[in-house]
Amino acid sequence: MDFTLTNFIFYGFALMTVGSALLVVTVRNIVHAAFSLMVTLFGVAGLYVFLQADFLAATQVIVYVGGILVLILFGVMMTSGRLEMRIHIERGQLLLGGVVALALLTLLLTVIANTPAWKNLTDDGTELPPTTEKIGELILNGPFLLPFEVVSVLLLVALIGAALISRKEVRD
Amino acid sequence: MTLQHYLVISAILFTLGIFAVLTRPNAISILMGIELILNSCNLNFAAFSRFMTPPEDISGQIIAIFGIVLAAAEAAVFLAIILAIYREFGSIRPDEVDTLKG
Amino acid sequence: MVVSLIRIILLCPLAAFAIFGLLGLANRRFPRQDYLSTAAMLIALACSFLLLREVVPSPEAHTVDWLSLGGVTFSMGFYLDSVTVIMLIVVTLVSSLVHIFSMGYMHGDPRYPRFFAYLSLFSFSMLFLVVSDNLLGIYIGWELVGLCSYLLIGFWFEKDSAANACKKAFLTTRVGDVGMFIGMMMLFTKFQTLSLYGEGGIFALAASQLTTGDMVWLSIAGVLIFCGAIGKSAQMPLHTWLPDAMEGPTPVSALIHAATMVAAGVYLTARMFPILTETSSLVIAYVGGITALVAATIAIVRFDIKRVLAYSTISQLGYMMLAIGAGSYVAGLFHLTTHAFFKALLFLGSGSVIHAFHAMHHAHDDEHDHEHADDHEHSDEHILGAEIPPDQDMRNMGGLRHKMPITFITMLIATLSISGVPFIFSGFWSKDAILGGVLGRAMEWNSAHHYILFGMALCAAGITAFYMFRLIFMTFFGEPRNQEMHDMAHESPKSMTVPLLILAALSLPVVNILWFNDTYVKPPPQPHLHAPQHAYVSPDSNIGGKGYTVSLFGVSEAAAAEEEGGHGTDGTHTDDGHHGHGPAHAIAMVLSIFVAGLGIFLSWLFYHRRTLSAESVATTCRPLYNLFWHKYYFDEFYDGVLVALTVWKARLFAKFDGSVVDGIVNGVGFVTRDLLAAFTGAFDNRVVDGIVNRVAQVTWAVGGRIRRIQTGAIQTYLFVVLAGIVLLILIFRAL
Amino acid sequence: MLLSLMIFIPLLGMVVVLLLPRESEELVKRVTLIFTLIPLALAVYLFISYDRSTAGTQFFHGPVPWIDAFNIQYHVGIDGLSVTLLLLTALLGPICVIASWRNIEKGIKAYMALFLLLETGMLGFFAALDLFLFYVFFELTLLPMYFLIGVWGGPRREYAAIKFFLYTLFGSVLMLVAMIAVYLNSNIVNGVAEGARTFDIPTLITLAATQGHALADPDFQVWVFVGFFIGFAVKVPIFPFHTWLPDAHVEAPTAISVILAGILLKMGTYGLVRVNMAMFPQGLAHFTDGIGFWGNSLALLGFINIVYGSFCALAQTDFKKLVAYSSIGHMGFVILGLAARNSEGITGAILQMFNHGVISAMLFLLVGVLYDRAHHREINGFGGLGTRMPIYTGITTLAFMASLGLPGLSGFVGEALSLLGAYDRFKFLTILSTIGIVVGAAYFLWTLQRVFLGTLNPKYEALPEINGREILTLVPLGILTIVLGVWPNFAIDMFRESVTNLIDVLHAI
Repeated sequence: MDFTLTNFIFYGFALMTVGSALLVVTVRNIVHAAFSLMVTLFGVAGLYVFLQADFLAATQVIVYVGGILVLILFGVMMTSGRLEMRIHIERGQLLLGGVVALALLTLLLTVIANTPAWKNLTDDGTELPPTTEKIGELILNGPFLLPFEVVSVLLLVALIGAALISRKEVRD
Repeated sequence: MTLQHYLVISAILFTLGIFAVLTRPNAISILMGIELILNSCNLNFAAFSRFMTPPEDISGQIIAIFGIVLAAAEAAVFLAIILAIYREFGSIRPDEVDTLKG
Repeated sequence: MVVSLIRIILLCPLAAFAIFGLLGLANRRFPRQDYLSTAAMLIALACSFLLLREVVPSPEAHTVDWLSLGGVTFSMGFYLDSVTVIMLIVVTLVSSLVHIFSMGYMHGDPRYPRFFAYLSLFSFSMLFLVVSDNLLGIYIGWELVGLCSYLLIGFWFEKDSAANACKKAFLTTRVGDVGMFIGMMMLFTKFQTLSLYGEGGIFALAASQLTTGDMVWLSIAGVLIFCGAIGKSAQMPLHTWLPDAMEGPTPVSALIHAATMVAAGVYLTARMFPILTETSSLVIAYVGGITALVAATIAIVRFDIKRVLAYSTISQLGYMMLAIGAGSYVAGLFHLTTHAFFKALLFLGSGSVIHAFHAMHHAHDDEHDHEHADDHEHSDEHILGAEIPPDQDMRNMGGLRHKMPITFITMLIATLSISGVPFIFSGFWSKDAILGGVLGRAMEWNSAHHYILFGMALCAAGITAFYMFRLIFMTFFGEPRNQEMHDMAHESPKSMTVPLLILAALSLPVVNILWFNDTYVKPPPQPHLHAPQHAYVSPDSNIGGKGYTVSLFGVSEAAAAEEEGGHGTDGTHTDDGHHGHGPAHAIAMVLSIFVAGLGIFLSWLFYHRRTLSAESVATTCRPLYNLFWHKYYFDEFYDGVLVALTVWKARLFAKFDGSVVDGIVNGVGFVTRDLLAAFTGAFDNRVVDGIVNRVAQVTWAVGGRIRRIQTGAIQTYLFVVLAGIVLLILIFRAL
Repeated sequence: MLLSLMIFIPLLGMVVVLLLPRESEELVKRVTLIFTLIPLALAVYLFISYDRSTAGTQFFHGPVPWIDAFNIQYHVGIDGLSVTLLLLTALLGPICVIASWRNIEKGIKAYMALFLLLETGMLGFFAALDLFLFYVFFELTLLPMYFLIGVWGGPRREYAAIKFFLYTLFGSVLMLVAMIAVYLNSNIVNGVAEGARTFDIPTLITLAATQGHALADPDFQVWVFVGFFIGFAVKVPIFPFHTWLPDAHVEAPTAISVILAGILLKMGTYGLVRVNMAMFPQGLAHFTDGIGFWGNSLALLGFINIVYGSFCALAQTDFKKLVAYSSIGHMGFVILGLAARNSEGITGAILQMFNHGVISAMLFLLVGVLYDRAHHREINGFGGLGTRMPIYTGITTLAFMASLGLPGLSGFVGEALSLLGAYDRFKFLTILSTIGIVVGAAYFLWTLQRVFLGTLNPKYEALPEINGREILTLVPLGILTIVLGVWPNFAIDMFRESVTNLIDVLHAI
C-alpha cells in the first residue's frame, strides 16, 4: 500500500466517518451525538467525491447537513424541555446489542471478503465529467422520470403527514 | 482504493447504526442510527456504481439521491411521530412506550 | 244480423251497468242512471222484436271458442229458436216495464241509481242465460242472475231481515247449482262437450251414442241438472228462499222473483227436454206437482200480500215443472209466458198498494221504522212469518178499490187470469193446456202416476183461485180495517200505473197469439223417453195431435228396443196441444173451470160475504192450520238442523285444526324443544361443552404465558428480528 | 339474458336501497317501486313476446357452469306455466310496495331491501331450469320472509315466523334429500354409471322417461316423489302441513300476506307440476291411478283441503284468518285438478293457481285496508259498513264473488275445469268436493253480511272510505279477475302447449 496523497486523504475521510459514527453511538450527550453525526455525514460526502460522484456529495451536504441534521437538532430541543440530554444505557441491553451488532459485522465482513466478484476492483482514477448535467438528463428526460415523480409525491405526502401528525390538537 | 474499502466502511457504518438502534434509549438517537444505516446504503450504491458498471452509467448515484430524499421524508415523519409520542406519553424513551405489551 | 242483434241486446244493459261501475270506482254518481238503464232495456226490447222475424225452422248455434284446451274446446255462443225469441221478448218486456215502474216506486231512495244499475246487470245476465247455446253459458248466466238476485234482495241491506234473506237466497240456490254442476260434469265426462246443439252437441250425441244401459245414468244426470232448476225456481225442497226474497224492493220481486229469474229453472228444464228419460221426467213432474200443491196451501194462510204472491209464484212454477215433466213442453212454456205477465202485474200491483201505504208510513213514523230494524237482531220471528211490515199486511187493508181504481182493475184482471177464469184470460188457456196435457199423458200411457199428478194440479188450481181471490177481497173490498192508513192511501203516479195497464193488456190471450200457432213452437224430440210397456197406444189416439212420429231413434236404439220385447213402444213423443183436441182436453177444461169456480166461490163466502168464518175453520183444523202457518216447518228444519249442523261442523273442524293438528305440530315442537332439547342440552352442557371449555382453558393458560414475550418495546422486537436474521444466515451457511 | 336481467334487477335494487340514507324514506320507497316496476315491464314484454305455439322453454340464459364440481349450472328459461306465474309475481311486486307505502312504521329501508331480495328469489324460482338453482331460489325466499314476518308482523310475529321457517325447512330438507338422490342416480343406466351426473331439469325429465335408466325405475320414482311432494306440500299447503299458514298470514303485514298467498303458495304447486309431475310420472301415477288407497291419495288430499279448509274458514271470526283458510280450500282445487292428470284438470289447476294468486291478493289487500282503519279484524265487530264505504264494499263484493267461484269472474274457470277434469277419474271424491263450493259461498256471504250489511255499527260512523292509493293497488287485480273470467283463453293460450306436452309425458308411461 503506497501512501500517496490521495490515499492519505481517503483514509482520513474513512477514519473521520467511522470514528465520528462511533462517537454518535457512544457519546452520552445527545447534542454531542448530533454534532458527531454531522461529521460522519461530511465524511461520507467526502467519500462520494472519491467515487467521482460530485453531485451526490453536494446533495449529501445540503440535504443531510443542512436539512436533516437541523431537523434532528430541532427534535432534540423540542423533546428535551428539561435539557436532560444525558443518555442512560442499560448494561444488559448494551451487551445484547453489541453481540448482535458484532455478529452482523462479522457476517458482513465475511461476505465482503469472500465474494469473488468484488475482489481486486481498483479505482482506475479516471476523471469523469461533472455528473450534474447527466443526472438532470436521466431524471427529467430519461428512465428515472417516473420514480422521480413518485418520489416527489411521496415527499409531499410525508410533509403533509408530518405536519398533520405533529400539530397540536386544536379540538381539545 | 478498491471496492472492498468502501464496502468495509459501509459495513462498519451499518453495524454502528444497528447498534444505535438497538441500544440507544432515546428515539432521536435511534433516528440518528437509522441515518447511519441509510448513509451506509447510499455509500454502497455509489461504490457499486463506480466499480461494477461502465463509467458513464451513473444509475447507482441516482438511486442514492433518491435514497437521500427518502431519508429526508422519513426523518420528517419520524420526528413528527416523536413529537406526537412525546405529547402523548411525556417521554420519548422507546421502552416506556409499550402500550402494545401483551 | 241475428248475431249482431243478440249482441246489441246483451251489450246495452251491460254497458249501462259498466258505466255505473266505472263511475262508482271514481266515486262519482251518474244522476240519470234510470234513464240510461231504461233506454238500454228499450233498445233490447226493440231488438228482440226484430229477432222475431229471424227465427228459422232449424236454427244453428253461433259460437266462438271460449276456452280451448289441448283436446277439448268449450265454446260460447247463441242459439236462436222460437222459444229463445219468446223468452227474450218476455224478459225485455217485463224488464222494461219494471224499469219504468221503478222510476216511480224507488223515487227518492238514497241508492236510486244503484238500483237501476243492478237491474241492468240482471237483465244482461238473464238475457245471456236465455240465448246461450251450451250448458256452460247457461250456468254462467244462471249464477250471474243469482248474484243480481242477491244484490237486489239485499238492496235495503240495513235491514237485518233483508241481509239474511239475500244470503239465504244465494246459498239455497247454490245448493241446487252444485247439483246442476255435478250433472254437467257427468255429461261432460261422457260427451266431452257442454254444447247442446249441432252435430257435436250433447243432444245429438245422446241420441246417437247412448244405449238402454245408459238410461239410469242419463236419468241421474237429468235429475241433477234439474237440481239447478229446483234451486232457482224455488221448487221443493229448496223453495224457502223465495218468500224471504220478498225483502227486496217490490219491482225486483216482480222482475226477478216472479217473471224471469225463477222461470229460468223452467226454461232450463225445457232446454234439457231432449235428454229427459222416463224416470227423470217423472221426478220432475212430481217435484213440480208437490210444490204446486204445498205452496198453494201455505199461501192460503199468509197475511203479507207479497208472501201470498211469493207462494203463488212457487206454486205456479211447480205447475210449469209438472207440465214439462209430463211431456207438455209447449204448455209449460206457454204458462211460463202468461205467468210472467200476470204475476209481474200482480207484484207491481201489490207494489202500487205498498207504495200508497209506504209513503204514509214514511211520513208518519220514520224514526220508529229505524228502531224497528235495529231491534230485530234475531230473526226467529221473521222466519215464522209473524213479523209483517205494516204496509204489506193485508189485515191493514181493505176497501182500496175506490182509492186506487187502476191498481184494482189491473190486479183483478191478473187474478182472474191466474185463477183460470175461462176464455178471455190467458191464464186459463195455459193452465188448461197443462191440465189437458197431463191428463192426456195419463190416459195415453194409462199411467197411475200421471193421474195422481193430474189430481194434484187440479187441487192446486182450485186452491190458487181461492187464495188469489182472498187477496183481492181482503185488499180491495170490504171496509177499511185501518182507517188511518186508508186515509193516506192514494193512486200511484203515472210511471207506475202505465206499466200496470200494459201488463193487464198482456194478460189477454190475444197478445199471446204465437202460442196458438201450432208450428211456431215445436217440442223437441225425446229419444230416451219410452212409454211404459203397459201403455195403451193406438195409432189415432195421439192425443194432442202433432206428436212426433218418431224414427229419431238411432238404429241401435231401435234394435235394442226390439230385442227387449219386440213390441212397438215406438215412443209416442206426444205433446199436448192446446186446442183441446181429443177427450183429455175437454175433460180437463171442464174440470178446471169447475175447480176455479169453486175456489172463487168459497173465497167469496169466506172473505166477502163472511158467511163462513176463516177463524173458526182454522180453529177446527188447528193442526193443519199450524202446518200451513209454519210452512211445513221447512225453515225450522233448515235453520235448526242443517245450518246448525254445518256451523257446528265448521266449529268442530276449526277446533280440530287448532287443537289437534296444530296441537300435534306444537306437540312435536314441545317434544323437540323441551324433552329432546333438554336432554341434548344437558349432554351438550356437560360433555360437549365441557371438552370445548377445557380446550379453551388450556389455550388461555398457554396464552397467558406466551404473551409475556410481547414486551411492547420496539427495540426488543428489532433485536429478535436481527438475531433471527443472523442466525438464519448462519444456519444456511452451515448447510 | 333478458330473463336473468329480470331476476337480478330487484337484487340490484336491494343494493341501491341499502346504499341510500336511512332518513330519506320517501326516496327509499320510490326507488323500490322503480326496481319492482322494471321487472314488471320485462315480464309484460316476455308475456307478449312469448311464442304461444310451442311447448318448449324460451328465453334461455345458460347453461353457464356455476359449481363445476357437481355439474351445477346457472340455467334459466320459461315455458307457458312459468311465464304466467312470473307475470303474477312481477305484478304483485309493485302492488305490494304501494300497499306498504304508509303502514310500515319502522325500518322501511330494511323492509324494502328484504322485499326486493324476496322478489329476486321468487322470480328466480319460477325461471330456474337447474334443480340445484331451483332449490337455492326456493330457500332464498325463506330468509327474507322470515324477517319480514318476524320483524314487521303482529303481536305473535315471532311464533309465526319461526313456525313458518321450521315448517318450510322441514319440507325442504326432505326435498334436498330427494334431490340428492336424483342427482346421484342421474348417470346410472341399467345399473352402470355412465357419464357425468347432472342437475339440469330438462335433461332429467328426458332421462326419467328413458327405458332402463335409474331415474325411470318406478319404485325409485315413488320414493323421490314423496320426498319432493312433502317439500312442496308444506308450501302449498296441503293438509296436515297447513297450520303455519293461518298463523303466518294473521301475523304478517298486509303486503307480505299478499306475497305469501299470491306467490309463495304457488311455489308449492309450481314445484309439483315442474318436478313431481314432469319428472316422476310413474311416481305420480302411483298416487293418482285410482286404485286402492294410495291410488286415490292425492285426490283425497285435494278433497280434504277443499272441505276442511272451507269448514275451518266458516268457523273463523278473524277476517284475515278466514281468508287464510279459504286459501287452503282453494289450493285444494289445484291439487284435485293436478291429480286428474288430464288437460282439463291440469289447465284448471294452473288457472286456479294464477287466479287464486290474483284473488287472494285482492282479499288480503282488502283486509289490510279495513285493518288500517279500524285496527282490528274481528268480523263480528263490524256491521253495516256498506253504507259508509260503498266503493270498498263494491270491490270487496267483487273479490268475494270471484273467490267463491262466480262465473264470469276468474275464480270460476279454474275451479270448474279442475272439477271437470277430476270427475273423469275420481267421481266420488269430486262430488264430495263440491260441498266446498257451497260452504265457500256460505262463509263469504256470511262475512259479507256481518261486515257490510245490516245497520251501521255506530263505532264506525266516521270510518274513511278507501283512498286512491288503495284503489290503485286493487284495480289491476280486479281487471285481471274480470278479464280472465270473461276470456280465459287469454291465459290459457300461454300454457296450452306446455300442458299438452306435460300430458304426453304423463301418458307415455
